[in-house]
Amino acid sequence: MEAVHDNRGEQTRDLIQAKKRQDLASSRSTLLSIEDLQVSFHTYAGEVHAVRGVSYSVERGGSLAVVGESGCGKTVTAQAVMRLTPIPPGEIKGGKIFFNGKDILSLSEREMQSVRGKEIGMIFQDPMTGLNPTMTVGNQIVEALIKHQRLSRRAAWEKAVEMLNMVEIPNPAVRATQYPHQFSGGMRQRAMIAMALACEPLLLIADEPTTSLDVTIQAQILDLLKELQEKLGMTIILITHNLGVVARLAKDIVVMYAGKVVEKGSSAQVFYNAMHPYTRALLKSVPRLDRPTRTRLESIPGTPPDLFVPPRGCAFAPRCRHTMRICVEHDADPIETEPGHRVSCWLWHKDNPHPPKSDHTNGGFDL
Amino acid sequence: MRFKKWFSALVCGLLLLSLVAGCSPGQPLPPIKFLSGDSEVAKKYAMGLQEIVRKGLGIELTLENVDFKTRLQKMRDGDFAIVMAGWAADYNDPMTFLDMWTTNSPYNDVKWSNKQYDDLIAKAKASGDQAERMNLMAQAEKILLEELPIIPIYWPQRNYAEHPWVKGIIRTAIGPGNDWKFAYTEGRPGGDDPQHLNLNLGEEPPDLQSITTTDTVSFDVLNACLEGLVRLGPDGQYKQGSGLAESWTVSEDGTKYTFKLKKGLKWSDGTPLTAHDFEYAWKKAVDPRTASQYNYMLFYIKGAEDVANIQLPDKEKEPAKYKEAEAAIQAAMDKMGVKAVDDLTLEVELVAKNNIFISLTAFPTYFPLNQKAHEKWGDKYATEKDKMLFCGPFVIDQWEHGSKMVLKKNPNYWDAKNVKLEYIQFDMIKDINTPISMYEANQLDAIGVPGDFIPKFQKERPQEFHQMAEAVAWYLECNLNHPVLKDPKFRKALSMAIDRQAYCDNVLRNYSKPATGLTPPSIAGKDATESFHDKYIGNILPATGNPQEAQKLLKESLKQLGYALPKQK
Amino acid sequence: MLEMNLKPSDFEPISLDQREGEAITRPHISYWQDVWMRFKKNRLALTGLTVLAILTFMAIIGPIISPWDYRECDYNHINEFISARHWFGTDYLGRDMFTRLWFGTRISIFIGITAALLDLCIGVVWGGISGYFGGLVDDIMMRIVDILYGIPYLLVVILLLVVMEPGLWTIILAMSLTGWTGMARLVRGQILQLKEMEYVLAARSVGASPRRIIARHLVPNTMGVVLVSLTMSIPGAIFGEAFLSFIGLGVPMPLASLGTLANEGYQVLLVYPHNVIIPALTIILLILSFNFVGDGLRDALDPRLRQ
Amino acid sequence: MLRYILRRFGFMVLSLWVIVTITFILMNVVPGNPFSSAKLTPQVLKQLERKYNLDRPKWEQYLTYLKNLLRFDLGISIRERGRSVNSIIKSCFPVSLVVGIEALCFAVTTGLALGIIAALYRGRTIDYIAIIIAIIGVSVPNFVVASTLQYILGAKLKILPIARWEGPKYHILPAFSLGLGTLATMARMMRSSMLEVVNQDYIRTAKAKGLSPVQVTWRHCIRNAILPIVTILGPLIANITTGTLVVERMFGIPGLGRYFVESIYNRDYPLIMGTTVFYAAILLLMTFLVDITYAIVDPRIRLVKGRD
Repeated sequence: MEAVHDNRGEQTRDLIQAKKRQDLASSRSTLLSIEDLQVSFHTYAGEVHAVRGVSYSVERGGSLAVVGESGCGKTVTAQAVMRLTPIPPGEIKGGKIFFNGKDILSLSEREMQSVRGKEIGMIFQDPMTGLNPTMTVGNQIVEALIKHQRLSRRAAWEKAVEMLNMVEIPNPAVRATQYPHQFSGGMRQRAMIAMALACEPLLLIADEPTTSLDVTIQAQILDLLKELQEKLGMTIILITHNLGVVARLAKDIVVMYAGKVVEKGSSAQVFYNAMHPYTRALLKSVPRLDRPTRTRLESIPGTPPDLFVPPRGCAFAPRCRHTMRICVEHDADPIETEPGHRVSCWLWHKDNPHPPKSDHTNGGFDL
Repeated sequence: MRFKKWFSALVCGLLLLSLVAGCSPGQPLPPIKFLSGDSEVAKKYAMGLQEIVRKGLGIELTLENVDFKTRLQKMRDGDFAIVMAGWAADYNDPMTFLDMWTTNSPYNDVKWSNKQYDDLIAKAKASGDQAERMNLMAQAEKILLEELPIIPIYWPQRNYAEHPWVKGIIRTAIGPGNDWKFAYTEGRPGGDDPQHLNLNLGEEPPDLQSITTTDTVSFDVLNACLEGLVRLGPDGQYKQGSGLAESWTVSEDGTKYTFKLKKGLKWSDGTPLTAHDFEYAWKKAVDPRTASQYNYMLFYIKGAEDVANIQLPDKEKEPAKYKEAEAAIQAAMDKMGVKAVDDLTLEVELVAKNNIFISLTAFPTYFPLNQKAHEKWGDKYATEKDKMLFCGPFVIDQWEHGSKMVLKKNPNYWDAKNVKLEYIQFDMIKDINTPISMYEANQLDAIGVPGDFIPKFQKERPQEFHQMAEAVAWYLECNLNHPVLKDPKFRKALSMAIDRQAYCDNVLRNYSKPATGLTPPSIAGKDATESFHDKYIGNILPATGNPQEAQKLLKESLKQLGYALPKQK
Repeated sequence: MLEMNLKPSDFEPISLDQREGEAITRPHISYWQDVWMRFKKNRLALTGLTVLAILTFMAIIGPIISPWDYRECDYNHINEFISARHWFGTDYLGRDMFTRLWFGTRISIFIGITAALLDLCIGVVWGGISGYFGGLVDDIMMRIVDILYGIPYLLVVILLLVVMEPGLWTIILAMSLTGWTGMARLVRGQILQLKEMEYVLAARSVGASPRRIIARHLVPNTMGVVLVSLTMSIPGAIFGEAFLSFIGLGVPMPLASLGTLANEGYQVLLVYPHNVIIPALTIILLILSFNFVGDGLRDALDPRLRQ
Repeated sequence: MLRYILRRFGFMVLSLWVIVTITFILMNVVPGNPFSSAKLTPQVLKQLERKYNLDRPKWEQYLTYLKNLLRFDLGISIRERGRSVNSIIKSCFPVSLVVGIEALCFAVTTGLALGIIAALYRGRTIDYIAIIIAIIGVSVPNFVVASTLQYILGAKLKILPIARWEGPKYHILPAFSLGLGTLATMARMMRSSMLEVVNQDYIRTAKAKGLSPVQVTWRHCIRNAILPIVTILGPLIANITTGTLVVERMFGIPGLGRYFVESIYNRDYPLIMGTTVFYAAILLLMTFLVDITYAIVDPRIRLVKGRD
């Protein structure tokens, strides 16, 4: 992957200078922090509590992966950050979201518009339907530029072509005049990325960007994201259910289950010293190259709970091998087992008479 | 699913309805198909009659509504049992109603043939003495009313409304309905100056070429912008000098007329109007190439029918034969009994003495036609206002097809000084309600009043509402080939069962008179002062119907024919 | 961390059987129940349905409970206003408007639904085939649709009325003969879009026959559009019949549909307005409710809108 | 693209020819002939048929008609003697066209606006109001609307003229009553297609770009939602611009609408053929134009059609 087209060298250099200037202005601090976010949806059958008190934060320039099975509320949280949750039927029941010093939830719709696209960019899962079929790709990028950066049409078009070039789309000038259905899946995702990064946002939320792409394209997209993140010093939140993707990109990891954060910490901590049984089970269910091929893959029995009736105790209790009485009674609050590594599980509670020993052997995972 | 249950209930409800026809022992009565028009009014009248017959005789007439063209076609082909038909007089004489039912008349759809009737009509046509003609025709009509091949039902009235400031419109029962020559307005809100009228023609005049036109709308317009030898005066008389002819003399045997035209007559474009224009017009009218549907009006003139009967071969297929036919036509025309001796005198020779001929010359088919202009525009003659010449009180000033027509006073008219109106504006609105609203908003000066609106006008505007007898008779034609209708007794029963007065009052509701004979009372007898019907026929058919008699006759007739008596409804 | 005094017993492992987690927490509802529930939520659609039910009910029992027969002429009560004797007054021949109105509603509903259903069947099949196969087949079929669409609908009606005995079925046949083209064009457009979707490719890859794909996959997904146009073709059929009666070719005498009643009433609008207002109101109510129900069904049946 | 246009044009001519043939056959099967008037003798009937060469064998009439058609000569009307069908159409069509276009502009603009508003504010009161207005438009027969308006505005309040066809003031009522029905169809179709587009992913992307709701609606929603509307516009325009009998008869407008009906009544063969061919030509032209605009508006279709 290292073969880099050298003609990109100069453009990215001046991009970097621009980024550097911005960095100096604000000190290294938390860019985004979500505190006890609660989101629920009103359906004909009643209220579904999709997010039940999620809190996590991202450092400026950092890269955070939010991992969890589908339906655990990771996308709903991301949408809440961008205030894209469809209200009705959705409703933000509680909690706070601070981004770059602003309380997102209290912003007016007009103020939010100047945040979306300009300060936070977002790319979505299905590139096939993510682009407007009746507009050229170039125009769809130019649109955001004109809105946020007041560029003239010609300047915006040049910037759009430049962005397409930056995401490694071949002969971008021609491609910009084409329509989405003339692009392959991978290229459309690159176009989406170009669109999201057009106004050089501070934060990029990638909601399962590679899920619907085949593996080879997946790798290219991740490398591209990684490269852009390092070059532009941009903060990335990567939402995925594929641990392989996480390992490649994220510095920190948040594991979510049934609308709650069960474990968060640096990728090294979580990969090598996974504490929450669910995280451990997740890690075990990933095929490993360095293991004998005959070992059976472990799967987690059962299915995530229906958040229509949120369980009283820990949501993972029914599927956990170490379920204890307390697990069914109350849900565990986050316990900090090592600096920066928190887990919400009674196993690690100080009063637990026989705490599990953190063995690196089976939980370990090389980066 | 609930939907299915409701759907099946609906379907069986409908089937039940269609099995309603009662039947009784003995051979069932064959269906009697009652053909009638499909306009709103015609449907209403037909259904009313159907109900009366159902109540009176218990016989179910199966109604079939078809449009005008199809109905006439079916009448010609005899594809009907009973049909409601009407006839408007062409001239002010009972003959126009009676000669239709002679054995070989083209209009005898019922195929009725009565030797005695034919002889009486033939004698009446040939005789010159008015009194004798009246007696012969009276006997003929009495035979018809006895045998009843056609059952007269009613004589319609013309109902119209006129604003009080509208004066001087002559309305006649025969030929052109309205004559605006002497019309004027007095006391119109908003001032009478300039003198004008706003009227509604109701539809676009289809054909303004006088020798071929057949409908009343065109008659009215032509009567305003052209003129015949004679014009009907306000008093209903055809006086010497009322038209383009200054005077005329008649030979003793009453077959030769010599008309003297007024001096200095001019067409609207200034070219002089001469007797040649009349000769050309009358010959063109019977010319087979013109194929005018009203050419029979001229058959009273000697040699006219021979011209009309010349067969025209196909022009492309046999050009030689076509040339021959044209020569034959020209020869026949020269022999025809109409000759322009000089610019001002016109000699006419009739087949037989006929004292109604003078009134015929006021009919549009007899209007003059300028040869040069007619040949210049050919088929396009009278399709646009600048493709025709006028010699009447008005000229067509504007003609927007299907929308508006404006007639302006004709300066070249010989009697221009007596014409008071500057212009007449015609709308062509077919809708029933719109003209009435316009009349109430004073946007129209006079309108025809449809039957249902009569009570409204009588209540709200009694002094503006007027009625006038029409020279029209409506009757039921019975197809004599029909197994049941061929029996005169059955026809008499049918006639007896119909309460004509109730039909006029309750169904027609337009003040039509019940027909107690065929020829309407508005047709003149010996002379214009007396009515043929009142003097010679009287009330032969029962105005109010006679149910018991009808039942008796029905029983006898059906027993004779071997049919079962229908169940009493 | 709230300070709870935790007993060692709290920490004893217990094994929960798996099924408890699997407990179905939401009441199971069938597809149609779901549709009905969402339909019920739409107030407008519900009122539409109730009005429709009332009208149909009255259409069935109306003529039965009325003392008058729909063709009986009560001569000395012509064009009478609403009175005890005639609940909805009488028409220009003295026939009882109440009976004729419900009799007419029965006929109009019957015409509306049958014509619309005929349009639906032919249109969907024709549109489905033409949309699915595309290429030359599509072109030919669509040209036939254009041709049928081009023939003046009136000429066909007059011909049918002449060739066949004038009657209810003639009118329904005439209307649906030229009516289904609109539906066919709509369904084809819809299927052209759906054909590109993955699930059709999936079905084809599993070896489903074209007939099965059209019937099972494509047509159900056009349900939304088909329903919308169905709710429009029913009023269309009713209006079609009304137009025919306006020019005198409507339901044959002495039967009467709402169209003929409104038209007869219109002739005396300025004099006896009740003769046109009552049938016109019924037509409006009938078609309003058909449309509301249609809209409600469209929203209820649209899978994408399901929560 | 040109190949596609030519192919469509070829089909159009073919369809027109088939329509002419079918109408010719239909017309000759319908009984009754143009000349049957009460006072017609068979002998004159024969001469009249000669004059309009109706006595020729059917196929010969058909061929002569086709020959004339190629020269755009639609023959001479029988009922309105001497006036050629071309002149009738030339004088009446512009009137129907004017009323039709006015009705269409009014209906399309208001209809689409209603549809969009109803879709964007789905479920809320505005949605209900918009739907109710739209549905009333469809449900009320236009002769009821026309006569009530005519009665109130024309006869009673005398603000607008009752009938006639002179200045622009006379266009208002006819155009409105003609347009009401179309307005409703437009609103309903637009609402249903807007609802489908609003849930698409690219709308969420557009929002994620920080575009204002107006921009999202205008540049993304409407552009995609308008496509199905274009397909029904074709036949709609053809129907409206060729005039409708009801409105024309009520307001006394010299449009083309009534000739469609009356020509069949009067069995005026040349006029029937003329009006049918004219209507079919306009209809096919409209469908042809619609397909072209569809390809322009929706790039996906254009590319596909271009290739095959």
